[in-house]
Amino acid sequence: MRVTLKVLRYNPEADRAPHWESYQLEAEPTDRVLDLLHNVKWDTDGTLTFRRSCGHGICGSCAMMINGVNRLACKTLVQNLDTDTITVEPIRGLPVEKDLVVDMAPFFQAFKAVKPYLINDDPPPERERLQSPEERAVFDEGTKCILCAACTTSCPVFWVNGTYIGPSAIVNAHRFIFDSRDKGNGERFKALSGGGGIWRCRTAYNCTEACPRDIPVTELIEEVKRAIMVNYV
Amino acid sequence: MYRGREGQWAFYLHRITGVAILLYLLVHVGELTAAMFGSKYSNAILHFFHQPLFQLGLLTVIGAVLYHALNGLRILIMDFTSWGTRLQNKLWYGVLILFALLYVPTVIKILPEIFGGGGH
Amino acid sequence: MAIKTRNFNVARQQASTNIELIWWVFMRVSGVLLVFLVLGHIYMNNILISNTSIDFDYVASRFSQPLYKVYDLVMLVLAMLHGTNGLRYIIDDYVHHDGWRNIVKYALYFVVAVLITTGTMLLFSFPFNKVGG
Amino acid sequence: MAHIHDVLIVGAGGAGLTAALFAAKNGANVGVITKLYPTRSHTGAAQGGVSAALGNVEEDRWEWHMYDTVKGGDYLTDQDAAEVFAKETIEGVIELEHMGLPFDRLPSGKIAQRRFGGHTRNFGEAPVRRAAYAADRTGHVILHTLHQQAVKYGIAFYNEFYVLDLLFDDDGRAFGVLAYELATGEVHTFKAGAIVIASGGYGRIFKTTATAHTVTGDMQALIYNKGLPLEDPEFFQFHPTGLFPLGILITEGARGEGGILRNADGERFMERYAPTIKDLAPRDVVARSMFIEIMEGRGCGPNKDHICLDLTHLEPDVIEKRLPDIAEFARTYAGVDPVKQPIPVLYTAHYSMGGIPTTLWTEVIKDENNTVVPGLYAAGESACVSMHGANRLGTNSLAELIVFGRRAGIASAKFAQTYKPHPLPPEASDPARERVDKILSSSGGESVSKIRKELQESMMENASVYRNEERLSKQVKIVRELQERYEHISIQDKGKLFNTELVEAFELGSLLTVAEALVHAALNRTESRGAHAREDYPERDDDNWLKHTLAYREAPGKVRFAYKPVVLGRFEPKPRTY
Ligand SMILES: Cc1cc2nc3c(=O)[nH]c(=O)nc-3n(C[C@H](O)[C@H](O)[C@H](O)COP(=O)(O)OP(=O)(O)OC[C@H]3O[C@@H](n4cnc5c(N)ncnc54)[C@H](O)[C@@H]3O)c2cc1C
Ligand code: HEM
Ligand code: SF4
Ligand code: F3S
Ligand code: FES
Repeated sequence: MRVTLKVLRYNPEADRAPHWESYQLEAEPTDRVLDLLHNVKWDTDGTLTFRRSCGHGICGSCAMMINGVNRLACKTLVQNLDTDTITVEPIRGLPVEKDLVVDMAPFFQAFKAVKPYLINDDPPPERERLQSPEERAVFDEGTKCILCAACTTSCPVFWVNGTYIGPSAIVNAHRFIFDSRDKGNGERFKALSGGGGIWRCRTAYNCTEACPRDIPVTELIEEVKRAIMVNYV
Repeated sequence: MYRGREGQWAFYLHRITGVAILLYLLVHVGELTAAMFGSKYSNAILHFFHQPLFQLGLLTVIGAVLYHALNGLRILIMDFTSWGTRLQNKLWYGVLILFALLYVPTVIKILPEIFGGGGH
Repeated sequence: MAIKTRNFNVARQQASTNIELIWWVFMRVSGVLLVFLVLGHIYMNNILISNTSIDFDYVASRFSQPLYKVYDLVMLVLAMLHGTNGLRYIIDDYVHHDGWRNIVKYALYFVVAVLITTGTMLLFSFPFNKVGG
Repeated sequence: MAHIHDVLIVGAGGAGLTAALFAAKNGANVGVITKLYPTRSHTGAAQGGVSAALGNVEEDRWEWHMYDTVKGGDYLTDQDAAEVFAKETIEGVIELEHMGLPFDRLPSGKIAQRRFGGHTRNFGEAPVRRAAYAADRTGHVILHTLHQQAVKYGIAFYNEFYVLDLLFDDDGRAFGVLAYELATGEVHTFKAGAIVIASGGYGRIFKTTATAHTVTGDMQALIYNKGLPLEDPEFFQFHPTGLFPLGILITEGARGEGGILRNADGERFMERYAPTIKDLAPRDVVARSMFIEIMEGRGCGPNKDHICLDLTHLEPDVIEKRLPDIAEFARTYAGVDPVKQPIPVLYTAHYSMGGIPTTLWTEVIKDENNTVVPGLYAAGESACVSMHGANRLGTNSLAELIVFGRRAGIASAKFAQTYKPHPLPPEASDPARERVDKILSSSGGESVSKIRKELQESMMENASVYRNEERLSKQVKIVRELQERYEHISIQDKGKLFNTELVEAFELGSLLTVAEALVHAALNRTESRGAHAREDYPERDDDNWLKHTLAYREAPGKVRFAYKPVVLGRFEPKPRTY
């Protein structure tokens, strides 16, 4: 089938402002949007710039706004879009560096702020720490996160307020808060509860809709809110 | 415009209605405070706001309160139950239906009064 | 949309207490109460009677009853605080310039403080027959 | 710009991050250079599990694991490496758990383990449960757990920096790295007491591959271009079950959980090829069996061009809970629901057994006498210790990352203590700048993507699962021609900021270089062993070929070979049947 690929392009070395560029392509319904971007880059316009690596939704490189919704370009097939006009824009709320590439530094800064690592200073046992399958299941969802930023950059609060820590960081905090082996909740709650923290979430659910790993992001956020609340009252 | 779904629109509406109600409230309190200066001033101001245009505005604010209140309850369910987040879009449709059920009769009651000339 | 990225660390420096949690809980508690108070208020003043029939005498008779005094006072304070905090969130979101944000916020707090004060005075200075009219 | 660290690590996959952590724990000031953000590294795509004889489900011993590794590698495995590996991976996996890795659990609370190809109990008797796992995202959780630890230890990262050159002093000691920063287009100079290469494999030389677009063997190419050898580059593993036709991996864990390979007649054909362990035979065996089935006209589908992986007899719950991601891949990319229909699969380029030769302590060596290149270390898929021999067993790679990544961290930190900063002349970064400028200013008209496509297609045709002299000789010529054309590439993006077209051009250079080593070595090795299967030499030839290849680049297109004896020991080479 014939498709029109419209890309919001911006090259700080040449352009004053972002502008749309259209490409006509021949595509299979089963082609990924990433394939289309590659086709343009490899056959027509080598300057088209985007991030990608794994090509099958596991490395988290290729989050972009496709037909108005955040998705992974490598996990979105042409046939999923039900239209032959495909628009691609960079994810929102982070500074655009070039075309579809944004500066991820603020995103990872928020991630680091929640102390996203196991905190447990007890000397570890000789063998593994024990954990029942039930205890393991409680925090399973958060372990799927690939740090693609699709959620955070779909959040209407984050778009307008860069101080909001964002859903991704909260998901990664959840992963440890609910891990039976972890003892760092005091520190994490402090990071989450301050200004720009979790209380900025207005339950808009864009994050949940956007997550390519089908993590119930808002549900996890709400669980963390309740955990913090219960902890302090 | 980001093509968000129910949750996004519920949020935007909640935010807009919240601001609208607050702005109204500020005016409303001011309007009543005039009573402190006696019936003359008070009645003048109250009657000023009885003009159809303001009454239509009031009707809209009532709608805003209704939506904000019902959706506020939806938010509470999501915040304090384990199942609320999973049903959030259904809950929102519930909010809209309840809103319609309550607001339509309200409009039917009030709209004629605005133009039919009520007490004055 | 032009977006100026501020970052999370900036925000953390601005507040590191649990005040945000407290406000969050307050929004919910006040919300539940306001459902009854505000919807009840609307029912009484807009449905049972016509709003256009409200005049000084109606207001005066209402405010002279102690029960309404309490009802209206609670509603006034809760709605003001709830609404103000809500608007604070919104100002934080949309007003990015540090200086302006504070100016707007404090202007809001000032207006609200004045209105809560005058509103309270209004409720407790009844009957106002003394003040002319 | 110049940066100084005690230990500098190239690559932030499982091997690089482990090395970084252990170097830091051993007191070194560590810097990590990576062309991707760490969590984008290819380790995150690994699915099925990480091997360790924990014995959590049933009895298991490191000796059995060592035996399987040696036999799986068709006896080309160095047995001292296999021993170190089988012992230390137990500790390594426990350590990962202590770092917080979310393994799946047994009801007892211990780490759960599953079956995997080639892993057996009591020296080949029957499959054993040895692969520790987290559903089918084991690599993902390993990568993320290590990344989390790196955040905790505050390790310095240079993300999206592409390494262009290594610097050696007059004594041949490695002491610096030149890297191109994508965001700015600047060349940075790094000085270090020790350098660890952990840059992953080069699956992208083939058309159908389970590996990421960025898996391009850059550092292997760099080393080889510097006149240092690559070990055993002819051994490249094809994984039997890539989702057809894309090549996305369907983990062997699917068969570990009970999945069955069937041909067009619905026959479980692996019973014929490996009567004892059937579908759980090592990958080289399964891939070749599939190839034969298809050649003999028993392939599935209208074109009889693939095989079916049948999971439909498994409990839907097993599929959804233990193999959720591959179920999703099948649904998303092939439109097949594995609960109800078999998954179409075909072999897919997966893993390079060969690489930069090292000692047991990951020191890079430059000849058959194990002469060490001071200051230079390598670990992970880019290295060759050689513990995988001629064919790697599933789950042994993730385990290798933690065992040898850790050794690299410890050894490099220790070595770096002897380091005195070299004064670096400003022109030190010239070679890298020249590489950048050459491509930016060239107007030769050859296209990077066309050359890459031709390389990948021809490698697939001539140097993949089955090889013979005719096709390999042809491929030697093709690679040489493509290399010549590569000299005349030009690119459209001449900018400095985020020039990904330029990076793709560098990467193509790497692919062409490693492909050269691979095809020459494959042509040279006149036997069949492990993943290297020659139609014209179908037998293993221990008399002449029980030795490692060291391939040196004399000049473009001209390769010299030296040989290194295989370290034997506990297990005598025997015919390999399953
Ligand atoms: C789909 C798939 C599934 C797999 N499943 C399993 C499994 O279940 N069990 C198992 O044991 N093994 C598995 N493997 C194999 C295993 O995942 C890999 O061999 C292993 O992850 C390689 O790790 P690494 O650290 O060596 O390299 P990688 O994880 O590939 O990391 C390479 C790093 O080097 C950096 N780099 C590369 N070149 C440059 C350069 N020029 N400049 C700067 N930085 C550079 C990259 O940015 C990256 O950070 C699988 C492999 C694939 C492809
Ligand atoms: C009638 C009952 C009411 C209920 C149940 C209610 C409930 C809520 C809740 C739960 C929130 C928090 C939203 C969130 O955190 O996502 C909220 C926000 C808000 N409310 Fe109310 N509220 C009510 C009445 C009012 C009134 C009377 C006003 C105005 C004076 C008001 C103004 C606001 C504002 C401005 C916000 C902020 C919205 C935002 O940040 O997006 N609300 N309300
Ligand atoms: S929660 Fe989902 S959308 Fe957000 S970063 Fe993680 S994987 Fe991406
Ligand atoms: S979209 Fe944003 S507001 Fe909350 S539910 Fe998700 S973080
Ligand atoms: S390329 Fe890895 S997630 Fe899309």
